Amino acid sequence: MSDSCLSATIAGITMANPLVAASGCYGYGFDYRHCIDPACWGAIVVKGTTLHPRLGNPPPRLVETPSGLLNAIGLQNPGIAYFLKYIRVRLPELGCPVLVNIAGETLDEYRRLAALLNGVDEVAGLEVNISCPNVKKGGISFGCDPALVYELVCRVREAYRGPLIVKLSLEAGNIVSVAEAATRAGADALSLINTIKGMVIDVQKRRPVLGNSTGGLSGPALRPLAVRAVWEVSQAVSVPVIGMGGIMQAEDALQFILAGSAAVAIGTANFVNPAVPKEICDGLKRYLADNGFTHYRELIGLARPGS
Amino acid sequence: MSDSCLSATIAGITMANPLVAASGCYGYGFDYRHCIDPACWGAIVVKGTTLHPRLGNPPPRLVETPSGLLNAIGLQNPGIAYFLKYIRVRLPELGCPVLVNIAGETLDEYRRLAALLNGVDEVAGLEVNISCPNVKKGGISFGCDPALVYELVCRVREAYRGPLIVKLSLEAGNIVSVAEAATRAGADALSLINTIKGMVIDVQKRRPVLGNSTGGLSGPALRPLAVRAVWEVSQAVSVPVIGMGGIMQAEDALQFILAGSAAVAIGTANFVNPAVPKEICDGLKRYLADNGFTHYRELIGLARPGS
Amino acid sequence: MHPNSDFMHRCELVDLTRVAQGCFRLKLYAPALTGAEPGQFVHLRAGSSTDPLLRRPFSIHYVDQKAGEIWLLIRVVGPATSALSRLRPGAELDLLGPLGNTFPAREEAAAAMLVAGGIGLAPLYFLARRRLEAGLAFDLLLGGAEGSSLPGDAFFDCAGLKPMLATEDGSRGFKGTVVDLLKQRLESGEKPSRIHACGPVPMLARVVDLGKIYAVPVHISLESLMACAVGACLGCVFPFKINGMLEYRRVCRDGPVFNGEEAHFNFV
Amino acid sequence: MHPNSDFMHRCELVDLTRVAQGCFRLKLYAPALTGAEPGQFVHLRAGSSTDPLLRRPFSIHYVDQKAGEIWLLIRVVGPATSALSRLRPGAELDLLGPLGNTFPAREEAAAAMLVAGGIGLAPLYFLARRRLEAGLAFDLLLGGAEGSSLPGDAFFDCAGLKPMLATEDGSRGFKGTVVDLLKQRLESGEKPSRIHACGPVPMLARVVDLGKIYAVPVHISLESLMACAVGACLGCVFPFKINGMLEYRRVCRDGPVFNGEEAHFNFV
Ligand SMILES: Cc1cc2nc3c(=O)[nH]c(=O)nc-3n(C[C@H](O)[C@H](O)[C@H](O)COP(=O)(O)OP(=O)(O)OC[C@H]3O[C@@H](n4cnc5c(N)ncnc54)[C@H](O)[C@@H]3O)c2cc1C
Ligand SMILES: Cc1cc2nc3c(=O)[nH]c(=O)nc-3n(C[C@H](O)[C@H](O)[C@H](O)COP(=O)(O)OP(=O)(O)OC[C@H]3O[C@@H](n4cnc5c(N)ncnc54)[C@H](O)[C@@H]3O)c2cc1C
Ligand SMILES: Cc1cc2nc3c(=O)[nH]c(=O)nc-3n(C[C@H](O)[C@H](O)[C@H](O)COP(=O)(O)O)c2cc1C
Ligand SMILES: Cc1cc2nc3c(=O)[nH]c(=O)nc-3n(C[C@H](O)[C@H](O)[C@H](O)COP(=O)(O)O)c2cc1C
Ligand code: FES
Ligand code: FES
Repeated sequence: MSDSCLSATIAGITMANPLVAASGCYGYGFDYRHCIDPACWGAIVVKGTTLHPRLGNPPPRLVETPSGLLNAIGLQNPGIAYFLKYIRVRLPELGCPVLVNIAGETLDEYRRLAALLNGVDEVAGLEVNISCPNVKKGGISFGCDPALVYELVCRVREAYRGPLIVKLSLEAGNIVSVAEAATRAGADALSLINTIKGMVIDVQKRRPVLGNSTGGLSGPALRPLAVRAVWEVSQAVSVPVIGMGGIMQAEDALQFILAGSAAVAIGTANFVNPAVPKEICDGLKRYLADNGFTHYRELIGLARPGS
Repeated sequence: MSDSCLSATIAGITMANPLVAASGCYGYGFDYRHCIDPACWGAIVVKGTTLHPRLGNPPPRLVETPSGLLNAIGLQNPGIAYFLKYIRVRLPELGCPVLVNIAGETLDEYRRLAALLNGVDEVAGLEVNISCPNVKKGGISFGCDPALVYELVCRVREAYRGPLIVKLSLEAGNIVSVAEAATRAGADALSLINTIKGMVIDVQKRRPVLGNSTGGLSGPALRPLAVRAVWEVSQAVSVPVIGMGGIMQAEDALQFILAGSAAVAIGTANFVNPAVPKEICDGLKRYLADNGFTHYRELIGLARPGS
Repeated sequence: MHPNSDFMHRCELVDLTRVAQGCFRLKLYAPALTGAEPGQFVHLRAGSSTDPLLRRPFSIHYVDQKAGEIWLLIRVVGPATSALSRLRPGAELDLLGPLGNTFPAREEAAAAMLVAGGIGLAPLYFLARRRLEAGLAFDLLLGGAEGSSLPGDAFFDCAGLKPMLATEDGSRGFKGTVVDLLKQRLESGEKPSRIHACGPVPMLARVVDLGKIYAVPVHISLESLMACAVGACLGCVFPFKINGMLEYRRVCRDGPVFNGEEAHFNFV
Repeated sequence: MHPNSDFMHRCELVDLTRVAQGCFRLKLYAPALTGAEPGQFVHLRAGSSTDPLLRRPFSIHYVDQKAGEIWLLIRVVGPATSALSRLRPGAELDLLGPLGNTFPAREEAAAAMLVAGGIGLAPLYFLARRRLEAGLAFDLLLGGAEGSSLPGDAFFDCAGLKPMLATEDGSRGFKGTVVDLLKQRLESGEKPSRIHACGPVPMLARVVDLGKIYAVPVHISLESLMACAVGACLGCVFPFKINGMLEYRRVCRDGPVFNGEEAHFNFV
């Protein structure tokens, strides 16, 4: 099948395929270049970026769990000023649209980040992280309250005219209400799910393994929860949903698409298999051909009752 | 080490050890008798019981996920009247305390179930399931609203004078508030976590695998989330916490105990290894001996800062 | 009663042989299990990782009492079966069993008909050999998509079995499905005492339909994803219609062999 | 650039030998990796299950350019290393590499001192053989809890290496830790050009302290749990103090070899 069967437009961003490199798992897009051409992605979302540089959490920052990974990076990043000065100019080398994932500690920080990125040509859009489980202030607390999410997204929307994606957490309990609030406030798309807060205890040392005590769970362990979240949210909102959580292979990506994802993001799987975007594209094409579809778009939400 | 190093008293129930067979995974306690003596448990919680008999959900009811299991049994059970008439009398054969897990569709159903079980000698206590993800009415919806939980537990408390355990879900988002509400209303102990709602899609059939579309995730995939929940809840309340979620071996049980569990429940692991209660008891004793402790009680919450 | 009691076993793999494309026969040294009857199964753990997490059920394919062995016949379809197919003799397997009920009524006037679809052969081979040993008449019908997916003649010859084969591509035996073959036999006036069937659910549904038409009782051995396999979790149920009422029965504990007439196939 | 490009390899396991208790040497046919230098590592996938999920980093233990092989030296500590130890020649391994930086400054007046704790031997053996081949002076110090946990004499002899051993139980060589041995050597007036150390973090901290006291530069090769191993996830960082400021550096990309003086051991 020709490549065009995977072309996608999400929140006004034209992408060669519906695969997105998930924030925090692909650096600024350059680290995997020796393994695979970054242009094979539909889009890349860079590491969570904050107003001021952040040192991040003390190590250990990672611990493996059954079919999952807990991370507590703590949004280590050099800050928006550094990004704009040094990283921005190199982004066009990547050969695909690049989105910036932003995280603030206050509503005003989110607004200022959005304003600083408004009109920046090299950046195709924003992903607003209201759901990072690894920062003390801001982060998760914003993401659980639909009223606060509405207010936050309104402010970002005023400050930023480009494509705006809001990234949701499943921890809210009421993910559908939060999704509706974000959409009402002007989000062009939603991405979900972020990692879920977890903990592993070192029984020999009798304390949590991670330097930050808790971390965010990603990887296949999470996948059934993420598919369910996409299923629920995509039926409640009319904007496109970018699904993610434990996608390792084409079959997993198909689950998300059939559940209602217009695009899928891939994080942890890159650590296991850097060729994953290419393999999934190939797998999607094969599935389309084998099952008589001409474009992946026809599959979106097809597992829903009545489709 | 002698067996007495594992003796426990939870909510006034005297148990030979802190291991509890989790509701829904051990039938009424009799099914595993050919593999292992039920008396090896500290206590057994029987299948969720409702006021009226329930047929349960259409098959398929199970699907395996990475390091996890999704189930959508839908509380199939013969109802409380059958339980009282036919099953109750056989419970003493099991040789350990037996608790009944109750689930209602309305506050009044919970109250009536509690009243019917009040004073029943063969039943050591109640576990109030306010968190089953597999029933349409009641179930999860109760478990997410602290005010409703308070009201529900008050009514059950009035109707039932024996040991009362309330079973929480992580889906609430605000599990700590729900835990506090249950405790204020008179719960003698809390058990957590129940399964979390998830979904798997059959990409060939292009519809959810489970007959009920969604199911509850259990097993090791869940464990880091459950340990974190125990960590948070046990620091917020003063009643004992029964931790569960993906415990497969002694080391996992230790994680829960060090995080703050006074007892641990084991569900899915029985399916993989029916000898699990015995192996975990042995492992706990070995750990106590190797590390110079005399009773497992000394370990409860020991991983917390300042312990 | 204690772990490693009646139902929990660690058995050594004695032999593993490929008998057809993607299909392997395993011989396990398991004297404690040689009392098993046709229809019963074991619940087997393939590896110690949590992925795959659950045990897997496999029919007991044969019991060699003299050698103290039980045999399994396994088709590779996913991670557990593929891990099993890569084992080497000497490996130790952790299994629970014997579990489930058995095919009923071994002695009857007319010949029984044993109808196997694909890997459904596993328990029916055992039943066939038992009937042979007991001198009871039967016919064994076996179907598959292609000839290569079914064991070769030697596999049956050395057991003294003469199955009637049906392949959809016509490469061996009758051209068509095993249900087509069964239908032909019934149409031609044969009147078996009963039919024992094992295979995919759609096949079983069609066999039960034929049984109704020709007034032959049908016993089916069902498959289902299992968690506990001992009746505790209610995860493996199949719908039945008993006196017009829908009822879910546990394949592991109430089955796996059921009265075909009562199975509520339309529901699935 | 495409998958299976510069950094992604599928290599055949040519040989697997047990060289000490719980310690195995693997030889992989991997001509594309024979340009690797001492200190570099590969990121290896052990199996296709999602448990264990992540790849595992292993130092390149030696490069045999003529045979087109790279060697690994692996101590069994958990699921991935135990799965690797059970492989058989002919197995195919999926690896990423060569990754990371290398031990610096191979040519100097005085002898370098290579200090290995346990499996820390893996990269220092490579460095030692390279120095031997280049005619550069060095001493190799190797410590372990017991003699049986260290490879036997033949392992070193056939490479022309003469390590000084230290065992805590005194069963082979010096009785004490390898740090005690190093201390004794420095106290006795030896003045190495520099120290290259690899082993557990507490050992490295003590070696760096000694280096400060005796004014010898120390290079340490650090370990850390890794996810990506290419610098993308920021998961493997170790704290450093640069000009009095705390800074987290990526072991995978900025290391694994670091200037010991800058490592902020007290922080951990
Ligand atoms: C009572 C009972 C007896 C059984 N006896 C046997 C036996 O004797 N020999 C044998 O090989 N199998 C037998 N099975 C089926 C066997 O349990 C499954 O094939 C096995 O669990 C698959 O495990 P897996 O991890 O390899 O594949 P999974 O990942 O569990 O399944 C892989 C894919 O194959 C599908 N699948 C599952 N089972 C089958 C099947 N039977 N045929 C085709 N597709 C399937 C699944 O839906 C899934 O899509 C029996 C099942 C039951 C309930
Ligand atoms: C750059 C680098 C190079 C390395 N080179 C080598 C090498 O050449 N040879 C080698 O054997 N290992 C090496 N390691 C360590 C190796 O990566 C781990 O031993 C391996 O990941 C363990 O995987 P596992 O699944 O077997 O055990 P895990 O389940 O990951 O770990 C099992 C237990 O052992 C602990 N553990 C982990 N690593 C070690 C260790 N090294 N020593 C003692 N306990 C440990 C863990 O904390 C855990 O408690 C290297 C690590 C890094 C970062
Ligand atoms: C190491 C790591 C770092 C992450 N950092 C961020 C981040 O900075 N911002 C963000 O929104 N999500 C972050 N995430 C979450 C991922 O973008 C993604 O939502 C999550 O990992 C689930 O997808 P996966 O299972 O494919 O990894 C991070 C995840 C990992 C594993
Ligand atoms: C098949 C199955 C049925 C269950 N039924 C119930 C139930 O009826 N009532 C209840 O409170 N919890 C039920 N649970 C949840 C378990 O009691 C337990 O909370 C959960 O499975 C997590 O523990 P585990 O990972 O050890 O299984 C069920 C779980 C499984 C797997
Ligand atoms: S598998 Fe648990 S009841 Fe049948
Ligand atoms: S392991 Fe990802 S940055 Fe080092």
